[in-house]
Amino acid sequence: MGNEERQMQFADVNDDVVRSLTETGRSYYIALATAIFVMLACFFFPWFYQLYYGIGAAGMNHPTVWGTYLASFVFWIGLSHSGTLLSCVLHITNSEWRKAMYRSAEAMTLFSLMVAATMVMVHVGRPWFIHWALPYPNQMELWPNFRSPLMFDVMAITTYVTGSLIFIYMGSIPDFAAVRDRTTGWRHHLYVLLSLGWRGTDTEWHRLGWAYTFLAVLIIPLAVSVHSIVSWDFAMSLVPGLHQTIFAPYFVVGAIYSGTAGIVTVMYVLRKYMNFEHFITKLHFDNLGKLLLVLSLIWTYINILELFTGWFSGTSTEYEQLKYKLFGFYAPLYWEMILFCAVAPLLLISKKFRTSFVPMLILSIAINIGMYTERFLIIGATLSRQYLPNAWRVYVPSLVEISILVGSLATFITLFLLFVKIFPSVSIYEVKETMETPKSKKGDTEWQAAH
Amino acid sequence: MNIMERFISSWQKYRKPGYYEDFDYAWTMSIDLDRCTGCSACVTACQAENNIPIVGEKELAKGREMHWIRIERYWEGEYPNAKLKFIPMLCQQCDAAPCETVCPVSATYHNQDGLNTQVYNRCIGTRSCAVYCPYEVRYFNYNSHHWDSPLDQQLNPDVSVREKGVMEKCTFCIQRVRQAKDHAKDDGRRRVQEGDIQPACVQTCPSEALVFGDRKDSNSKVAKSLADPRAYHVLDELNTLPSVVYLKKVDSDG
Amino acid sequence: MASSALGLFHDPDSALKAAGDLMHAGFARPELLSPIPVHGADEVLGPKKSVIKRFTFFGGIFGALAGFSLAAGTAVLYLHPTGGRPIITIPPFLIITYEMTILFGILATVLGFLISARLPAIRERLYVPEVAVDKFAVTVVCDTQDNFGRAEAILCAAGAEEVRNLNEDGS
Amino acid sequence: MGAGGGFMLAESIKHPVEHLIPYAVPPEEFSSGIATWYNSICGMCPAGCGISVRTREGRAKKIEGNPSHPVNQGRLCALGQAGLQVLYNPDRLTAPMLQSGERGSGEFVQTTWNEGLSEVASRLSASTNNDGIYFVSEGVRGHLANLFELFMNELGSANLLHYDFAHPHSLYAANNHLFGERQLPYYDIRNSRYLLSFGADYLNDWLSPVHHGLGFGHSRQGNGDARGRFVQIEPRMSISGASADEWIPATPGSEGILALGIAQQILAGGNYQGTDADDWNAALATYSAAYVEDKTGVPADTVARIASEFSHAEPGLAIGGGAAGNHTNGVDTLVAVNALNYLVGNIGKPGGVVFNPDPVVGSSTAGRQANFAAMQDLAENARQGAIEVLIINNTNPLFTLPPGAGLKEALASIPLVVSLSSFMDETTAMADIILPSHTYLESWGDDMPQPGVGFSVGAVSQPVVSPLYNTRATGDIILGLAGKMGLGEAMGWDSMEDYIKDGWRNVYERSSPDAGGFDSFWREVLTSGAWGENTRNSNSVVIDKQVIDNIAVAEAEFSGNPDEYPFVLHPYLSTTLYDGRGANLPWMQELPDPMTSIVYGSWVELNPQTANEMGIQDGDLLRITSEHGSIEVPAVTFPAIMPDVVAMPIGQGHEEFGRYARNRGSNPIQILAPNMDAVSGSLATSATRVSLAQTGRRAAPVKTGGESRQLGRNIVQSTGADGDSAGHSAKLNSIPIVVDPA
Repeated sequence: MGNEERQMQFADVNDDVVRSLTETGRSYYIALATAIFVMLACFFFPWFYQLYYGIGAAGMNHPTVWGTYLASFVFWIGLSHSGTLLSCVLHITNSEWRKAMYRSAEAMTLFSLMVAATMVMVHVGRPWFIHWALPYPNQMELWPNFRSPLMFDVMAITTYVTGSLIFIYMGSIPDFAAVRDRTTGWRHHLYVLLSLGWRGTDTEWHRLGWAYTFLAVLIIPLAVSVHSIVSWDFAMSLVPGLHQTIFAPYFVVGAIYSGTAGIVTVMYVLRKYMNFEHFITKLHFDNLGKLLLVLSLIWTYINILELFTGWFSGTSTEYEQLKYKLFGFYAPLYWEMILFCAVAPLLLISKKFRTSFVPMLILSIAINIGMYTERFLIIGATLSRQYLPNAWRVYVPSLVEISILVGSLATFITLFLLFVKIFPSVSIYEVKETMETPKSKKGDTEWQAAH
Repeated sequence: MNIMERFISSWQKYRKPGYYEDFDYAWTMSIDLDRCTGCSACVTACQAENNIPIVGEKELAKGREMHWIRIERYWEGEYPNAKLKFIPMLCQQCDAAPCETVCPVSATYHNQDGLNTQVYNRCIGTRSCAVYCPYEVRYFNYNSHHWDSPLDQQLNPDVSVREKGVMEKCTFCIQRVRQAKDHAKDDGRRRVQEGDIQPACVQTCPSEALVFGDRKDSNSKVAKSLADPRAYHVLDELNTLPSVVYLKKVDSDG
Repeated sequence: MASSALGLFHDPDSALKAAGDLMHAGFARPELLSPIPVHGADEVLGPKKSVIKRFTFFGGIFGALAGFSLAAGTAVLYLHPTGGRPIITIPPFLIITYEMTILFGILATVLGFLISARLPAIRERLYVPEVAVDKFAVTVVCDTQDNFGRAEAILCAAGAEEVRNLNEDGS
Repeated sequence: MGAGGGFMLAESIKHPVEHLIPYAVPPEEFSSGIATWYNSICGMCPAGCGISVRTREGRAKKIEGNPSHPVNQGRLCALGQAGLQVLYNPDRLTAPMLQSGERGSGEFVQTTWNEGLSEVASRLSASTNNDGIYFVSEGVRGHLANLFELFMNELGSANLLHYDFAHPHSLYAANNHLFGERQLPYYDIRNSRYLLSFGADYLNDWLSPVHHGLGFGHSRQGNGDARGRFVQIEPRMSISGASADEWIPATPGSEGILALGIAQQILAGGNYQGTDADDWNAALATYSAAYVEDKTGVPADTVARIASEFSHAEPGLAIGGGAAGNHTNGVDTLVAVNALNYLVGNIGKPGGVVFNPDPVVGSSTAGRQANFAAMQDLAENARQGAIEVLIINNTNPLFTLPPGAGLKEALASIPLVVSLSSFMDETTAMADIILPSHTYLESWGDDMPQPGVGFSVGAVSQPVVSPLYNTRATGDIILGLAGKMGLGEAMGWDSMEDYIKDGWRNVYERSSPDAGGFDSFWREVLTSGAWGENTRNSNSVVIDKQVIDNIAVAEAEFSGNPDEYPFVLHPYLSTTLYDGRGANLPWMQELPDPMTSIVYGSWVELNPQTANEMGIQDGDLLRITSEHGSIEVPAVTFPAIMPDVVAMPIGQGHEEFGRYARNRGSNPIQILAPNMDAVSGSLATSATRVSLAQTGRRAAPVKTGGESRQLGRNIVQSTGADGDSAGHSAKLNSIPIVVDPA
């Protein structure tokens, strides 16, 4: 075995992964520097200005008091799904093709959650008091209001971040051990700590297997609950167009949809720039493509449902909402969303499309643009058409908001760039599992007959 | 008293919905749309009493209005039969207030007078309450406002000036309610009586369209107007149980 | 002096065979070190029972109780009536409970894993870097020299590429 | 004690710990943290409402109506509330100033009161002919008016003018003509059951809006089942029109004809049994329903219906003013309107027209009221160099007079212009010497509300805070001048306070002196803020024949021919800024106009149909051109305005007047033709035709309101007069269904 040219050996996996960690080209540093610069210039600088001036720096008004910040929050939370969630599902259904990609997918979850958290900070009027939303003992006779959907958010997201972090870490302990032996200097010390002295004994493997599966089982309902709760931030209000029972599934599907698209994007980038061609193959794109297709259909269905309820309700409030969405001020955005998220994905029917990388990349990006638009419309378009016509007012994002949106993307990229240099971004041992295990030279196992 | 007693007593008091019926007072405002002339005196009165900032043209152009009570106008019909109807819109002090439940930090909650209070110091500015309020009467401080000196000498010392990032709204002039209750205590009276309290808008209303009082006091004006066949709540279908009752406009021509 | 014999194998099957033979020969339970989970280890080395599921279960239970009492208890103690809702409002508090259940479930699982897998390792243990790459190792404790001899023989017989005599300190 | 005590002892809503005390108590005695209320008089408009000012630690915090004042009975309008921002306005003049550069250059140097007064005094004494001394004041009443009279007499000049843009000259003239009354009667809206208003925006700016508001509310819902009905006749719906039950657009200038048409119907219907019925019939013969319909555009049957409703109402009341009175036939119109009152016999009756007694305090200023003609003469004399000194007190003719009057140019030929204003308004900017006066909240004064409420009312205004700046009360400035000029023996009071006190001794005598003596009486007056005799007279009148015979309404004349200038310009007093004096108050600038919800800036209203035909969108910047100039204003479509009328609020378009007012919006007065009412000589503000042109630019005015239709959401609910619910029901959980989404 292993005499053909392109048959991978176990050792090659270690080599590739370690190389991806240690060998760093100039292009990487350029990319990192750019990302950090954009992050500072487009995210932190405008944010500090906003802290000084007040939320007025954004374009929000009365009664459209929510804007792109919250849209971004929902978007990033959404993107975080189907990193860990998908990984978990595929783990317990133990599908082979997951194993090469799940690590970076989970990383995506983690980082988009972090960015989402910062979006909350940007969103609130007095971020310096944000800790009041946490149940910590205090002398003020004050305490968070656990009836509030926003508190559900706080709890859910805290849990979700913890869960994802633990999940991704647990999965990488053996890999830390593997790279521990191959690295020197600060990296070595870091990995010694992270690998907890992992040796790969049969007991350790056994326990890890159990624990990992339990975590997967716990995290699936968690992930679903997280985005349902995010949807309740809106659905529990009385606002026509938000006050809808469909919202929880709507958001969850949307989240997994944009998350999967996000994974496609990341896969492409990893494959191209980290030379993981052997691990991330047409197969992955094909499967992700099928998944995307299904999700897009469900998403479209729910959108049609929403329009139907709006029309069928017959109440002025819902009806105006519907009219506004389709033909009002924000209509171009709406149709753009439909094009990107409902029409374009139909291309995925063709296998040729699914297995060609660049088109998949373009589509995945388009889908996420569309999904951001969706979140923006859910907030902007709905809040500007509420119960009292006298208080109707259009909302247009300000420069600060747009800049912060771009900056948040840069923040995400920065975190990811740092990740790929510290975490083994492909799971060494699980890739090995997918490979053919070495056979005995004698090829006989008569010892079993011995007893 | 020890923590357990506290626990039990407050649980017994608040375990059932509708506990607010047992509060000492139930402040209510009735607005007679047949009397209202849209003269807007109430708006300015409120602005003077409650230190409502001067927002400025630029901010107003962005749609950042700041009037705790506003006159909404609705046209009906076309020339020559066009009609214009006014309705003063202010915080309805709902008993089942959607804005209260959503606040993660309890910055807005129901106090013992059945008033929907807004604790400025506690507010972290999520603005969710403004979204949840179907009457759109919650106003957000998008930035810190300032008064050209010496205009600031007019500021009412009984009302705090709000900083940026804080939500604010009509309080039924809670400072006047407090004062009236204090005076009632001073006089050895047990309850505040009809006429002791008039919020700024009610006090100034030239056509006496606005009436304020305690609906628990059965012979108060508001209790009577609640019984009036013309009485109705705006957006009644949302079942927010407002404490502001409107009396229908009499439209003799249908 | 407690020393161990460690045999490096090229493939899991031979390694398992060696481990089985060692147990037959009356050695203490050998350890199998591998770069990937080896299937069938249980049949050879005897089934393993894991306590993790208990950790997860009781962690979840605790989380549920903690979650509900956090929401309900504090709601009554810090009295902020909102929206005319009862002070203990079941549906929203169930959501808090749900999240806390999962949170504590996860944390307990991790705890269970660390304890049952005896991680993190405080002192040095037998280890050879090759097992992180592509070798499968079988280690067995052998107190005397001739024991080591027997172990070595068995290992070689099973097809070990190399047998080392290691002390607990790894030398 | 006598009727004098009537209001002074009126119960007050203020709580004991909030002292209601006169300013006699020195401020040191105030305990901090406890509010102190002073009763005084509102100086924001000529209505003369009583106010209670809440002060804390010597600062004025809030103005509320004075509950014991018969005019506003504790209520107050928005403008009155904003009086605080006059007091604390950042743009107030803080000290006497001398013009240092060119006149109008706005360059001033501060000076002392002593110098300022001496300068003016010397120039006054130096004047060669006494009639060369002109004194133009805002409309003042009470002792301040007396003081002016006295002062001008001493100077030997007859040229004392009270100039207010909104002063209803035509209404005075009409009453004088028909009833022989030199002052306005009291229109008892409160007790009327049917108010027929010809263009009078009585809830907004006409005479005494707050008092009318009280009356309106009571008439609507205060009488149990009997609900007063309100009909408004005007080309553009005003606030009062919006509150009315029926709004009837009538061709501008034809309101009088309509009134006579109604009168004719009343007679024809045999609803008038006066001895002089025949005279009336003869006089009104021409005003047949058909004729009226042709002239006014109001359907004949509507005229008939209103006539019968009005004559059968118990009692009905007709009022006229505003635009209706501001045409070239204004007096005719108002005479016609008053005739209606006469014909339904409500003169001197409750719910009708009640004649006011002569003022108790101060003399009537009716003769001194400067109409447009008088101001034109002033300008003319100035051009001929007949004016040596012009003293202007707190009025702003350069803003409120159309350029046609030529006052601005004329000022150039006046050697000395002195302004006593508190603000740098357009007129003050042209002054050589500025002697800034206190605001009304810092000065002593007294007032007889005009028109009263049917009986004698006197009110005293007292300082509620100590002066903020180095300014002086107008009265004290005059006394100061008198002192400098050695008019001591005639005007020997050392302060306005003394003068007023002196004057009020007569009132004290009149109100059957009681044991306390004058001082206690004075204290009581100061405490309650108002004094009055609540006895209404019920005199009726007999109108002599030839007045009846000559009753007729001439055709209104307009400047500009209809082909070139197709629209009639309908300027109206802004709800928030009155005649422009509110423009420097941020509260007023931010108060949305109730009809359009526009804040900051001005706009022109036109009928949606017209806009459609001309392809005009909301917010398009239009050029409005009349024969006398043109201005650029954003368009606002307004559903309730006649298609050939465009309306524009007065008040914006200041060039001076502080940071809040300057260079904001535009001033319709600038393009008004100098037309006058033939009889009263007052400016016919509604007698200008204009043309509209697109500028191609957009300048959407800032609005606080969004969609202005209910879309079947059932927010403002209404019910039929009989009480049964009209339209949607308001049952719980009844979700309003879209009737017609379009």
